[in-house]
This record gives sequence, structure tokens and C-alpha cells, in this order.
Amino acid sequence: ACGGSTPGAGTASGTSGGTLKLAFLGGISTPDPDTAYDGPELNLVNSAYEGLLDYRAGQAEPELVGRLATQWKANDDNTEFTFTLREGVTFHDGTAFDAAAVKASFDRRLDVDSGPAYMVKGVKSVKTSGDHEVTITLDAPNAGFLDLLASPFGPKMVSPTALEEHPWTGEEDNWFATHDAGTGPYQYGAFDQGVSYALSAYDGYWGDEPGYTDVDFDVVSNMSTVQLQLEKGEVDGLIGYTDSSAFTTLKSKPNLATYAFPSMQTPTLFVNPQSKELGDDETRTSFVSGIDFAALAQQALGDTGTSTTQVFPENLLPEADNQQKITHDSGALAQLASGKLSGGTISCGYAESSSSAQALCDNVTAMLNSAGIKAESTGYASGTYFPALAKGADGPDITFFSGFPDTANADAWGTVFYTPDGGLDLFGAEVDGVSGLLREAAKTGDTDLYSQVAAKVSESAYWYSVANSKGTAVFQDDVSGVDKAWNPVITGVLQLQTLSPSGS
Amino acid sequence: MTTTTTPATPPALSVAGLTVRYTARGEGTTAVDDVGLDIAPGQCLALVGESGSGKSTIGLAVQGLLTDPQGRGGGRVETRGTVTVGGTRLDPSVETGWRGVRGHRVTTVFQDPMSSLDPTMTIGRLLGLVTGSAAETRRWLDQVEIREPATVARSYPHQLSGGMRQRVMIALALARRPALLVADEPTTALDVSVQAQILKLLTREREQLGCGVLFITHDLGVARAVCDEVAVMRSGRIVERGPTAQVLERPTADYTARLVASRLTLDTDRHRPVGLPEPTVVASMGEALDLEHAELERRWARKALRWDDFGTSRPRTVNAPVYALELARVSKSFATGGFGRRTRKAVLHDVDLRIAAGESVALVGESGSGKSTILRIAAGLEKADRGDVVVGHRSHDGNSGGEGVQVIFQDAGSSLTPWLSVRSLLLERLGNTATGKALDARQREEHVRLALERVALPASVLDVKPAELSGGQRQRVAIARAVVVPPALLLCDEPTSALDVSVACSVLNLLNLLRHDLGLPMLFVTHDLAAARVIADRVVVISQGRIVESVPSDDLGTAITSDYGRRLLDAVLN
Amino acid sequence: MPSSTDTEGRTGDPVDAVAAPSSSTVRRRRPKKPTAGTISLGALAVVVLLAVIGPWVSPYATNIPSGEPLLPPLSGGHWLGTDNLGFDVLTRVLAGTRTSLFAAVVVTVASALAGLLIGAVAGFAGGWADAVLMRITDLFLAFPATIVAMAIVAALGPSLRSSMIGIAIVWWPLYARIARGEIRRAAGSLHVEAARIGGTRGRRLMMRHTVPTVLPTVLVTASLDIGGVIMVLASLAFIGLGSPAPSPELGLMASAGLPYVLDSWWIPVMPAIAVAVLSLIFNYLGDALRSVLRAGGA
Amino acid sequence: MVRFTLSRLGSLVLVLFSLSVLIFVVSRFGGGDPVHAYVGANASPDAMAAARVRLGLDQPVLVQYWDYLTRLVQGDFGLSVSTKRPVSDELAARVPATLELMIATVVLAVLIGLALARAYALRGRAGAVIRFVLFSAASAPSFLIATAGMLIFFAQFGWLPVSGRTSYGASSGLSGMFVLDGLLTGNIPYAFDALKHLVLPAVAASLGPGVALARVLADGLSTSLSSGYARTARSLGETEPQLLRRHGLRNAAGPALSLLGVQIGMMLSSLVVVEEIFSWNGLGQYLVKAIGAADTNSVATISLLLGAVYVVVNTLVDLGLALLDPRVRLS
Ligand SMILES: Nc1ncnc2c1ncn2[C@@H]1O[C@H](COP(=O)(O)OP(=O)(O)OP(=O)(O)O)[C@@H](O)[C@H]1O
Ligand SMILES: Nc1ncnc2c1ncn2[C@@H]1O[C@H](COP(=O)(O)OP(=O)(O)OP(=O)(O)O)[C@@H](O)[C@H]1O
Ligand SMILES: [Mg+2]
Ligand SMILES: [Mg+2]
Repeated sequence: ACGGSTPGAGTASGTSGGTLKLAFLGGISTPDPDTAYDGPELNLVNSAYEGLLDYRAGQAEPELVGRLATQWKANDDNTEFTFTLREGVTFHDGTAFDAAAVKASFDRRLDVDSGPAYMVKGVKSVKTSGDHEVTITLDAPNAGFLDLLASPFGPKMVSPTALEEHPWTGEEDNWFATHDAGTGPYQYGAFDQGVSYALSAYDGYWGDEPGYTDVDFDVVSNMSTVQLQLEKGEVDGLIGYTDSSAFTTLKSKPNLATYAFPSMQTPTLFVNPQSKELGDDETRTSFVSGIDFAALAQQALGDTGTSTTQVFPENLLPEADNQQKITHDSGALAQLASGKLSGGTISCGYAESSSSAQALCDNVTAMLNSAGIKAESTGYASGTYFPALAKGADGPDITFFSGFPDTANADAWGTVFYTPDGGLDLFGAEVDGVSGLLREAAKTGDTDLYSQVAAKVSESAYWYSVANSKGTAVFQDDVSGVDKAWNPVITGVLQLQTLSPSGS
Repeated sequence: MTTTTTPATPPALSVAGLTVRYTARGEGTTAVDDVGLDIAPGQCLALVGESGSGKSTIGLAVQGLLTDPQGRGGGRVETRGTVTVGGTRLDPSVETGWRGVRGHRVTTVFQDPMSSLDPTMTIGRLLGLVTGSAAETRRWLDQVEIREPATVARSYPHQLSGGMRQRVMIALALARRPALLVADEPTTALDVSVQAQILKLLTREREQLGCGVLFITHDLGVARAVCDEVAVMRSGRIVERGPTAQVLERPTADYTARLVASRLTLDTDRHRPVGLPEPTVVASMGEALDLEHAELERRWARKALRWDDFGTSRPRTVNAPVYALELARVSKSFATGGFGRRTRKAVLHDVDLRIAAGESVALVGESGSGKSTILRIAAGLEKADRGDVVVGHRSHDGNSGGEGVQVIFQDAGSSLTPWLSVRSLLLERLGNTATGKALDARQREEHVRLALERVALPASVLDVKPAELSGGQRQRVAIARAVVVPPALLLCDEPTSALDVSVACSVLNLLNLLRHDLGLPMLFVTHDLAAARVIADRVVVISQGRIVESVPSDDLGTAITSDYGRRLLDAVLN
Repeated sequence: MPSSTDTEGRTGDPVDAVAAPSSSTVRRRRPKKPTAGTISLGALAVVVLLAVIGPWVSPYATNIPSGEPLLPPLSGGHWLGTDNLGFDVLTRVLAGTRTSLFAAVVVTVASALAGLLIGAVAGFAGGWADAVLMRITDLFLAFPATIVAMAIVAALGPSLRSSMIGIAIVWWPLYARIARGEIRRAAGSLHVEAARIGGTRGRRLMMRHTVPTVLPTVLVTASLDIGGVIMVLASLAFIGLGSPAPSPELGLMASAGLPYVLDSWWIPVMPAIAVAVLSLIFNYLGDALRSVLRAGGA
Repeated sequence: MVRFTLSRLGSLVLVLFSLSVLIFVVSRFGGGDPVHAYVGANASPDAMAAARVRLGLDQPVLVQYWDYLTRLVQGDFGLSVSTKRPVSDELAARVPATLELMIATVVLAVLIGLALARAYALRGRAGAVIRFVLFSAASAPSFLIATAGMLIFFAQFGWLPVSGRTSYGASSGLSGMFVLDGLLTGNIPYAFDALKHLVLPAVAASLGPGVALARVLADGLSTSLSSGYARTARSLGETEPQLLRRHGLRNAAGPALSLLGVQIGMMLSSLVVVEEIFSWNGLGQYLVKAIGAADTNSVATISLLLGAVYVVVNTLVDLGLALLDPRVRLS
């Protein structure tokens, strides 16, 4: 009468039954490949769907690898890209994967027109030559196009048959919210929305057979529960979510293995240009230099991050071209406390959903209060965070945001965070010349230009990259392959097919 | 007392050395003090005495309802002595042995039939718990003369009249055929005319079942009507005991004598103060007549004190209105709820009532006939649907302030705002009158003191709150408030029916004094013809919202012709 | 067994003993064993004292780290240990107690007064005004309290003040209902009629003769409610709708500390216990008050 | 009866209408903006503007409200912007989840209330101790009870699960209430497992209301046991247990029932915390998220639902009161 397994069987250890039981903390969004963006649902989407390209998993230096494409090349001005497609690949519904699927998939992403649609907005045409070759032409040069295809939320290949049978008519009755039609190693199983999600291995997968035949995700709403369940072996693993204290705790448990991988996620300080307290350049610069970011990163992030000296996320640019220009001045805060900032209150805002941002805000607040500067730290629910930041002088004075680039391309960071139209320039701060430099660099991918951007941004003191955040995962000892499954760009997503019961 | 030595049937009840002590909030009261009594089967013993003398406590003790030393409501009870019910000897302080006796050998009829029946149970179910079968229930309802037993069995207590509820109580108490029935003021809460029927019923059933009855009452008339013997209680002790006729006609104890003297009948001389001389009333007469108290007391005792002696020095107001109150063709109806259709229930039909200046009129009628409604209309608390209402000179819509009308309610306790001191209550009334407004603070204070003296209360009660006064004292405060400035008309809604006989007597004397001394016109609502006769010049009988007759008090016994009036007469003569 | 009201009407001292209220009618006070009421009153006094002077006497600040993070209780001069930021837990719990106490009292008093006023006006005026006011009250009662409070907090921005406003808005109707019912009952009672016949009208009649009847009920309800309001405030803070960190607020401290419960239980548990203790005291106090008023008012 | 039903229907409409207005006003003028939740964090201003148009948020508030109302009348609750699924789908599983928890909580609260009412009225030292324990339990915030329960019964002894509603996955059953479904389909182990999941959350949520209920009930009992009819019953030889059964409870139940009505109305507040701690995927948890995400459609729908529940529960309470006490008239 009911699905699932009997208690205990196949859940406690990987070796026994081939089911991997993972926990999702908190809610997850619809696992539709064209709406899924940066959330945990990518673990589902990226198991069931594949794009043309991917980044090599388990290595910090981003390296493009073929997924459904075996070869690819770009023309000189980055407007035309040709791909040779993998043969013998079938979609889960039995349809064979061929060149026609590429255009159909791109078109669906445009139809849906959700967040990640921008990735294919610049595509002018998709031409097929034969079943297994496509040429994509862009409206304008884009040096980062291949990176877009390799992005964890880049365009995925969707079965044309399914697309025809279930055309996009809006979110209300989206077949793809509960079904999949990809080529990936896993298929969607039973979904109990907001409670549990199941994946099962796809027999006809072209690549290596996944280590577990089934993966179950249970949604748990609080960390302590997951922690207990992990300790008791009721859950095999947790991807992401662990803040530094939970991570430290779990690290000491004998039955568990904890992992911290490099990623491009970079918790960053944003200063409100309209802030009453920090509005003028001198105060702001002095304020930013007064914060001991190395200590802050250590206190707030512990093992889940390392302080950084770079502006853009590490591995995006050559280290030497990417250095922060502001150096720590241990006396600066005391001076501000008795001078410019006496009597004022610095408010630090963070999105409640981000534990690292909260830790940073709480710690910087404590730091400021210790130095004699009144400070408070306010959490905002997701729906009020961005509107609060948009309030100008009435918004918080500073915020921490733990962002990452969509792709391993400097543009995906620079434009998004440092230009008012980019999307995540949270306070809309603008530094003269940066937009122009970034536009130019996007066409060619010239590191020199990015280096100039890094210098300007850093000197403005509107932003400060605090740390290099680690992607975390906690698994039972007997789950292996975790250290080869992580993504160099973002945290919270693993290539599930790489995981296997140790001993097999 | 000992069952073994008496070969004949054992007494229904015998009590020996019964002592009950209550302790509540650290204060002890000996409610019953070494009392002994016995009742033979088929005999009725009346237990009379003032309120708080311990009558009900004896009633509880003989049922074994005081066996829980913790008591209810936080206090403690200590009980000593023995109780023998129908030959079974029991200890009233321990529960053992009472099972099977309480509710079987001894049962009770309580005073207030409304609160004594579970409001959530139908009569049928309630009786069924005792009788055990529907047929038996039916038989008992018949037995207590309930007309539609089937309907009544399906009804809830609140759907029955007080008399019917009390019949149900009697059925409940008798259905188990007890050896002893304790009747604790079974008719006090009932209409006088219903009272007679219930008493008749009780007497008949007692004779049929042959059970002993302990009849608790404070009404000597009732005791005389139903009981063979009477025991008079005071402060927890029995002060006198004997055959009813003997005790009532030739009381030996002082206390009994006072009780008997306080009793009003249709032969009571209505032109003189009633009852025995009473110091507080005498004191207040002294104020009015300027005579020595001792002299007054002597005159009163010698029956030489007449009401006509008072008020002679009162100046006659020249332009006094002819009528203190005029109701002309007054009709009133009330909206009654019920869901779906709202209906109006007509309560008064074309009532004409005039009270001349200085006249006192008593309004009598059965419960629900509209007496209080007339009074409330006269007081401006309700508005008549139709007809004219004139008080003094002006017709009033609402109360037009000034000296206006004053009311003394039956329940004096709740007519005084509990958190205000007597002083503020009186000052407030004074401040609302034209007379009071013209006075300064000291004069007002003086006025208030005078008013208290008039009702024979010491000035020390000024700073006391109503809850700290006794019922009689509260009634006097209410009177003082009403007359602190003599009103154009004084309305009294059964001001004595909740008081002990002797207290009631002194209140009647006080009111009469005010009436004669100040010339207050008065409308006096009552059930008690004897009291009506004493206080009023004229008795008006109302029945179902219509005034049916108006009789001068002096020849009340002969002139009354209406149905209800005759029944009332019977009740008094009883 | 006769209840006290049973015999009240006829209870009369013998007429000849009229002289002043005799000693037996005036209740005598004698020293008694401590009751739940006095104990809880004492406890409240101690808590208030601690909350008021505690943070002031404490060598630590509430918003400045004063030691290593995550120190267990009784270590390094921190009686209740330190939290994840190195704040002294005891100091913060005391300061939080003060905040909670203050906020709860203000909210309760405000909503009780508002409810009393509205209920009294409705009950006293009757008719049209009554119908309108009570409809509005019913409407507010029907509003899902959580949602309204949360929506208000969301609209005003999370802060202690907004959650106080939010709670007060959903709380007053309860008082209005109680007050209105009691006032209507009181308005029909004899002493009010008597006062009216005596010529007392309008506001004076309402304030002097009617409203005081409601006060005991409202007082008891309010004192019982303070505990409840403390809990609701804590719950709102718990789901992130209270003051910003690092202001010491019990609910916020409990929720912020929840991730540490497994290894550093004192961080969330101490403030939660403080909530429980406060609420317990008010429960007792309300209960005691109620039995006193009920016994006295009979 | 007709009048009663009509008046209740009228107040239902009134409540729902004003609720919808309130929610709309508050959410539109409140601090939230649903667009970010809809398009994702790093959307460009263009993408946001497009989404705003798509969601109709660029329209005047009145137009939005009218749209909302017309769709509502047709039974369409709109889209949840945070999950991009129809609100009705989101609620389909959550309503029974919360209902199950609520029913369990109410049942447990009533049981606690009944059991403790007697204990509560105990005199002497035993009574004082019991009252102290009860008060303490009722005074502890639900997150404390929940946390303690979790640490003791899961971490320490492993007797009870602390996450979710079942270990087997959703029932395919009809009601969506797992215990009931398990029983209906005859799958006893499933029902038992669901029951085990239910225990801690229900206890954490019901202790407070249960003790409050006990208090009111104890009050009512003491009044009713010292009333005139209790005296009559005693004098007719009824024993204390008989008295309690036949007269006591029924007469004391009125105020308790009213209290229960109020508490059911407010229950969601306490369930928010409990659902959060025990990963109970119900309305409370969803509501917090929806309010956080300024997800107006979801918030409005839940509010309407709760408003309706309030009116219905109170109607039932009034019916119950009339049933318990024949003197009470429905009006
Ligand atoms: N439960 C109780 N606790 C404390 N004192 C009590 C209790 N019941 C009665 N008393 C006191 O005992 C005394 C006798 O009371 P009881 O009810 O027997 O008088 P009564 O003669 O029946 O009066 P009434 O005519 O008013 O009914 C009174 O002073 C009363 O106050
Ligand atoms: N406010 C009211 N609403 C509806 N009906 C009322 C109201 N006041 C009185 N009645 C009804 O009017 C009738 C007369 O009542 P009233 O109080 O005048 O009787 P009464 O003669 O004083 O009776 P009693 O001797 O019992 O005091 C009764 O049937 C009563 O039920
Ligand atoms: Mg008595
Ligand atoms: Mg009357």
C-alpha cells in the first residue's frame, strides 16, 4: 500500500542495499532543469539531466570536460561554437539523443524564461549538420559561452519527445516538476513534495553505472536532527548546509567522514554607498581596513572557509593580478569609534537562509561592539532581504553575502557583483569605469582587463572578499567517492553517480 | 436512642450531642452546639430560628453530608455526636456506614429547586436514576400531581416553573421511601399561592409513607400549618421545644416570644408599631418625636404609641401635587427571544394606578403578574409602550433627576455598589439631587449622618463597604440612601421578604415611621397580605398584567373578592 | 452544603447587635503560612531584581565577547558558560529576562486597556455601537493571530517593537470580549440600576459603578496572560521576528543557540529555561490572584 | 437553526473577505518583494521587470486584488512564487499533515486536561506538587519541550523518531493523515510507525493547552461539585465517582469547550515552532517560509483557510455548548 522500504533495511550502510539516503535541509524548489537555479534541487536535476559540457569534478582548477559533447571548438571572435555530440545516448523515455535535441532544449529554456534563461538568450541560431554535430551562433562575441554550457545550471538536454508531449504552458501544470526526460545516470522516482525525493539508476545510461542504484532525499528542517540522524547512521550523508560549528562537531564523530572542498563561493562584505555612517569614502575605507578579516573568517567560518587575499574568487584569475588593495589597520576601528562613528549604529543585514552570512554579521557586530562602535545584526527573510537592501539610506549599512559565479568565468563574477545592472550588486554601488572594462573583457576574456577591475573594486572599499568558502559534505565512513564528486564552482552539489559503497 | 432496647418501631431520627464547628479562613464558628432531638415515624418536627442559627447544618449532619473534614470551599468541619436514622446508629463525622442510608433511609428537599436540579439533565433521566424505571418515574410524577408527566419527563429543569421543580424534588426525595425526610425550607423560594399546595402535598405524602420529617423553616406560620412539634433554635442551640400550638401560643423563652410577636397576621393592629419594642427603631423614633427613649419604649409596650403621633409638626406643602404617581392606561410588552420568530409578550394591559400625595399603596399579585414591571416603569427604568406616566408634577421619560423617585429593592445587598463605601453611596445620591447641590461639603456630610440616624445606623458604618454589613444593615443603608433627600415617591419591591422575621418587622416599622413622619408617598410590592396591610393604606391586586381590585387595608379580610386575593388570604390565615 | 450566596440574602445580625460592623463581620487577618501567591510574588520580586541589577552588576557586557566561545557553565568565571560568539550567557539571560518582562508587561497592559475600553464602551452603550464594535472585535479574533502578527512584523521590519505591536493587535480582542460580557452583565445588575435611579448617569455611572466589576477578571486574565505573552514573544523571536542580534532577547538566543544544542546545550536551554521560569511565576501569580479575588468577591 | 446557520455563513463571508483585504494590503505595502524569490538571486533588472509583469505585480493594487478575488471565486489560488507550483498543490499534502498533528494535539490536550483536572483539584501537599509540575510543563516554551524530547527520546534512548511523519514515505491513502490511512488500509505497522512519529510533536504542542484546559476544567468541576444539584445528588446517595460522571463533567465542560475553541483557533502559532523542529511538513512550516518569501498567494490562501477553520470551529463550539447545556440558545 505504501512506498519506501522497511525501517533499517538499506539505509544504515551503503554496502547492503544500494540505496543512498541523503538529507536535504530546508525546502527545495521544483527540479525542472530550466527553472532550477542555485538550490539543492540541482542534486536532482544534475543527476537526471546532462548538458553538453561540464567542469571536471573533484578538482579546484576549472577544466572543461565533455558530457554529451565529445569535442567542441570556438571561432576566433567567440561567436560561433561547434560541437560533436556523443553517440549511443538515449533519454530516459527511450528517445535517442541527437543534434535536434539541442535546439529543442535551448528553445524550452527560452520558453520557460526563468532565471537561467539568460544563458541562451544570446544564441542566434543552432544549426545541425548530421545527427551528431551542431553549430551554435551567438548575437555577440562571448568568451564565456562554453563556461555557460558547463555551468551547474547551464542548459540541459531534454528529450524532444517529452517536450512535444508536455509543452510549456506555465508553472501551474508543469509535467517536468515531477518527471524527468534527461539522459543522466538517474531517473526521478517518487516525489513527496517537501518531504522526500527519490532517484533510481537509469539502466540505459551511456557512462559508468552509478555506485548506488537508488538515492533517497529526506527533507529535514533542522540541523540538530540531521546531526543526530547522521550520528546514528539513519542518514548516509548531507551535502552542504553544515555551518562551522556543526562541521566541527561532526568531524569528531567516529563513524562519519567530513569533507571540505574548494569552491568559488566567496563571502563578501558589501557596504551601502548611501549609508549615513559609511557613506563618505574616507570613513568607509578606514572602516574596511579596520576589520581584521582574517580573524573574522576564522571565527565565523572555521573549517568551512579560509580567508583570502584575492578580490575575484580564487582560480578565476591569476593570483598576482587579483590582490586586495586594502590592508588591515588594527587601530582604525578605535579611531572611528571615538571619531566619525561615535554615536552612530552600524547595522549589518543578512539573509536568514545563509548561515555563513549570519555568522559573519554576528561576529563583525561583536567585533565592532568590542571596539566601541555600536552595531547590530539583522536577519531578513528571503522575500525582504533584497527589498531592504534597496532602501538606500534606510537599509542596512553593510551586508555579507556568500555568492558564487554561475560559471568559472571572471565575467560571471565581475558583472554580476560589481555593476548595478548585474543582479547582485546588492547596494547598487558603482565604480567609474568598471562597467566598461567588464564589457570589453567579456568579449575576449582578457585577464589584464579583469585585473584592472579587481584593483578599482578593491580600492573603492564598497566590496571586500572575506574568504574562500568551502563546500562541505558529511558522509558515513562507508560511502566512498565523495572527494571525486565535487564541483569547482559551487557548493552544495555533488555528482551522485560518483559515490559508491566502499568495499564494492 | 438505642435501637435494641425499644421493641416498637425505632424513631425515624434521633440525634444526640451533635456539635458542628466550621473553620473557614482561620475563623471558627460553632454552628451547632450540643443538640439532641428525635422524631417518631410519621411525625413532623419543625426546626425554626433566625438565619445562621444552624438549622441547615443539622439537616446536613443527619444525612451524613458533613463526613468530609476538609469540607467544601476550603474550610474545615468538625462534627461530634451521634445520629440514628431509622434504627441505624451512625457517626456524622465518618463516612463508613452512610452508604445505603444517605439517599435511601434519609432524603432531602432543598430550598431552591432551580439550583438543586442538574440543568443538563431531563427530569425523566434525573428521576430515573432514583426510581430505576420509566413507569415508576411516571407514577411518581403523577403522585406529586404533575399534570402532563410525559412532557415534563422530557423537559429540562429550566423549562419548568418553580412549583413544578419543587414537586420534582419531592418526588426525588420520596421515591426511595425514606424513613426520614429532611425538608430544608422547601417553600421559601416559591410563590405564596404555590406554597400552600406544596405544603399540602408534603403533608399528604408523609402520612401515606409514614416517614418522619425534619422540617426546617423560618416561617412560624408554615411550621404551625404542617408540624406537630416545633424546636426553636438560636446560635446553634435549641432554646425551646414542644407541641406547635403550645410553643406558639405560650412561648416560654424570650427569643421565642420575640419571634412570635414579630409574626404578622391579618389581626395585627396596623395603626401601631408592630412587634416588641426594638431599641434601634425606638432611637430613630426619638429623633422624630423628641421623647425619651425609655418613655417611647414604655408607650410602645403598652400599645399607646400610634403612627398618628408622628409627622404632626411636618409643614404641609401648599402646592403639593394631588397625585404622587399617576399611571394611565399603561401597557408594556417585552420581546422574547427564541430563534427564528421573535414574539412579544404582553406583560401589562391598560394599567391605571394613582397614588395620592402621602398615600401608601401595596401592590400584590402572583409571581410574574407584572408587579416589578409597574415599579420599574414608575422608576423610569423601563419605558411604557403606551399610556401616561406622571410622577409628581412632571411626566417623565427616563428619570428627570431632581428628587425624583427612589427604589428599595428586595435584594438590598446587590443594590449597593460593592466597592463603594456607605459614605460615597449616600453622598453620590445627595449630590445628584437639587437639595444636595445647594449644600456645601460639610452640610452634605451632616445630611448623610442624619439619614443614617433616621434608619438607626451608627455613623461608624460610613466608612464600611456593603459586604461587611449584615443583610438587615444593608437594607437600612439602602433605605437611608433612598431617603437621604425625601423623594417624590418611594418604591419598595418586596423589601422584607428576604429578611428574618424580626428584622423584617423592624424594617416595616422604619418604613412606616418614614411614611408618617415625612409623609412619603409609597408603592409597596409584596406577596404578603399581612405585611401589605400594615404598611399600606390601600391594597391593589394585580393579575396577569391587569389590575383586578383595590381594597382599603382596614377591611382587607372582608372586602377582597378576586381569586388571587382570596388565595393570598388563605395563605396568611393558614 | 450551603454556598455562601445561598444564605446571603437573609444573613442578618440580630437586630440588637447593630452597633457598628461587629468584629465578626469584618474579616480578621492573621499571620499565615506562605501561600503559592506570596511565594510567587517573592519569586517575581527576586527575578525583577536580578533582571534589573543583574546586567548592571555583571562584569560582562551583553554584546561584547567576554571569553572563549562555547565555554561550558561554571568555567572561567562564566556561571552559565559562553555562547558561540563568546558572550557571557548569564549576563545575556538576565538582560533578556528584563527585556521580555518589560515587553510582556507593556503588551499585556496595552491590550488589556484597549480591550477594556472598547469592551466597556460597547457593553455600556449597547445597541448600534455595541454591534459595530463587537463585529470588529470578532473579526480580529477570527484573524489567524500568527499570520497577522508575522505580517505586521514583516511590514514594520523585524524588531522587538514590531512584534510587540503585532501581538497587541491580536491580543486585545480577548479582553474586549471579556470586558464587554462582564459589563453587560454588570449593567443589568441591581446596583447599577440603583445608581441610575439615584441620578447617576453617563461616564460616571460607567466608571464608578460598572467598570470596577470587570477589573478583577481583567486583572486575573492579564496576569495569567503575561506568561503567555512572554512565550509568544519568545516564539516570534525564535522564528526570527524579534530584535536584531546581539540584543539579548530570550527567544532569539534560544533559536540562535539551537544549532549548538547537541554539544553546548546551555546556549539554547538557559534562555528557554528563563522563559519557562518567568511564565511559571506569572501562572502562579495569576492563579493566586484569581483565588484571592474569587474568595473575596463572593 | 436556519437563522443561526445563515448568520454563521454571513460571518464566514465577512471574515474571509476582510482577511483577504488585510493580507493583500499588508503584503503589498509590507517590506517583501516576491520577484526575487521567483527569478533567483542574481537575476538582472531586466529579468526582474519581466517577471514582475508576468506575475502581474506591475498592476495597481486594486487590479491585483480584483484578479485575485475573481480567480479565488473560481477555486484557483494561484501560484506559489517561492516554489513555482500551484498553491493548491503545495497545500494538498500539507493540510492533512497539519490536520493530523492538530487532531492529535487536540485529542492529547483533552486527555491531558481530563486526567489532570482531577489531580489539579487535589488538596494538600500532593496537589501542590502536582500543580507545580503541571505549571512547569505548561510554562516551558514548546521549543524547550521539543528539544528536551528530542534529546531524551531520540538521542539518548532512540525510542522515538524526531523527523518527518513516517519512515516509509507518503501513504497512498485517502485522507493524507498517515495514521488514519494506515488503519484504513489495514497496514498496522505503517499506522504504528506514523503514530510514533506523531508522539513527540503532539506532546510538545499539547502540553500547554492541555494544562490550561485542566485548569479551566478543574475550576468548572469544583464549581459544579459544590453546586446545589451536586448537593442534591449526594443527598440522594450518589458516590463521588458517580457524581463526577453524571453531573460534574457535563456541567464543567462548557468553559473548557470554549477555551478549546479559542485554542484551536490559535493553535497554528504553536505548531509553527513544533513543525519546524520536527520537520513536519505542514502548514505552519510552509507559512513561515511563505511569509518570508512574500509569497502572497500562499499566505492569503492559508489565512483564508484558517479564518474558515476559526468560524467553523466556533460554530461547532457553539453547537457543542448548546448540546451540553440546554439553557444555551443558539443565536
Ligand atoms: N461550609 C461552611 N463553612 C463555614 N461556615 C459555615 C458553613 N456552612 C454554614 N456555616 C456557618 O454556620 C452557621 C449556621 O449555618 P446554617 O446554614 O446551618 O444556618 P441556617 O440556620 O440554616 O440559616 P438560614 O436560615 O440562613 O438557612 C452560620 O453562621 C454559617 O455562616
Ligand atoms: N426584560 C424583560 N424581558 C422579557 N420579559 C420580561 C422582562 N422583564 C419582565 N419580563 C416578564 O414579564 C412578566 C412580569 O414580570 P415582573 O418581574 O413584573 O413580575 P412580578 O410580578 O414582579 O413577579 P415576581 O413576584 O416573581 O417578582 C414575567 O413573565 C417576566 O418573565
Ligand atoms: Mg439554611
Ligand atoms: Mg418582582
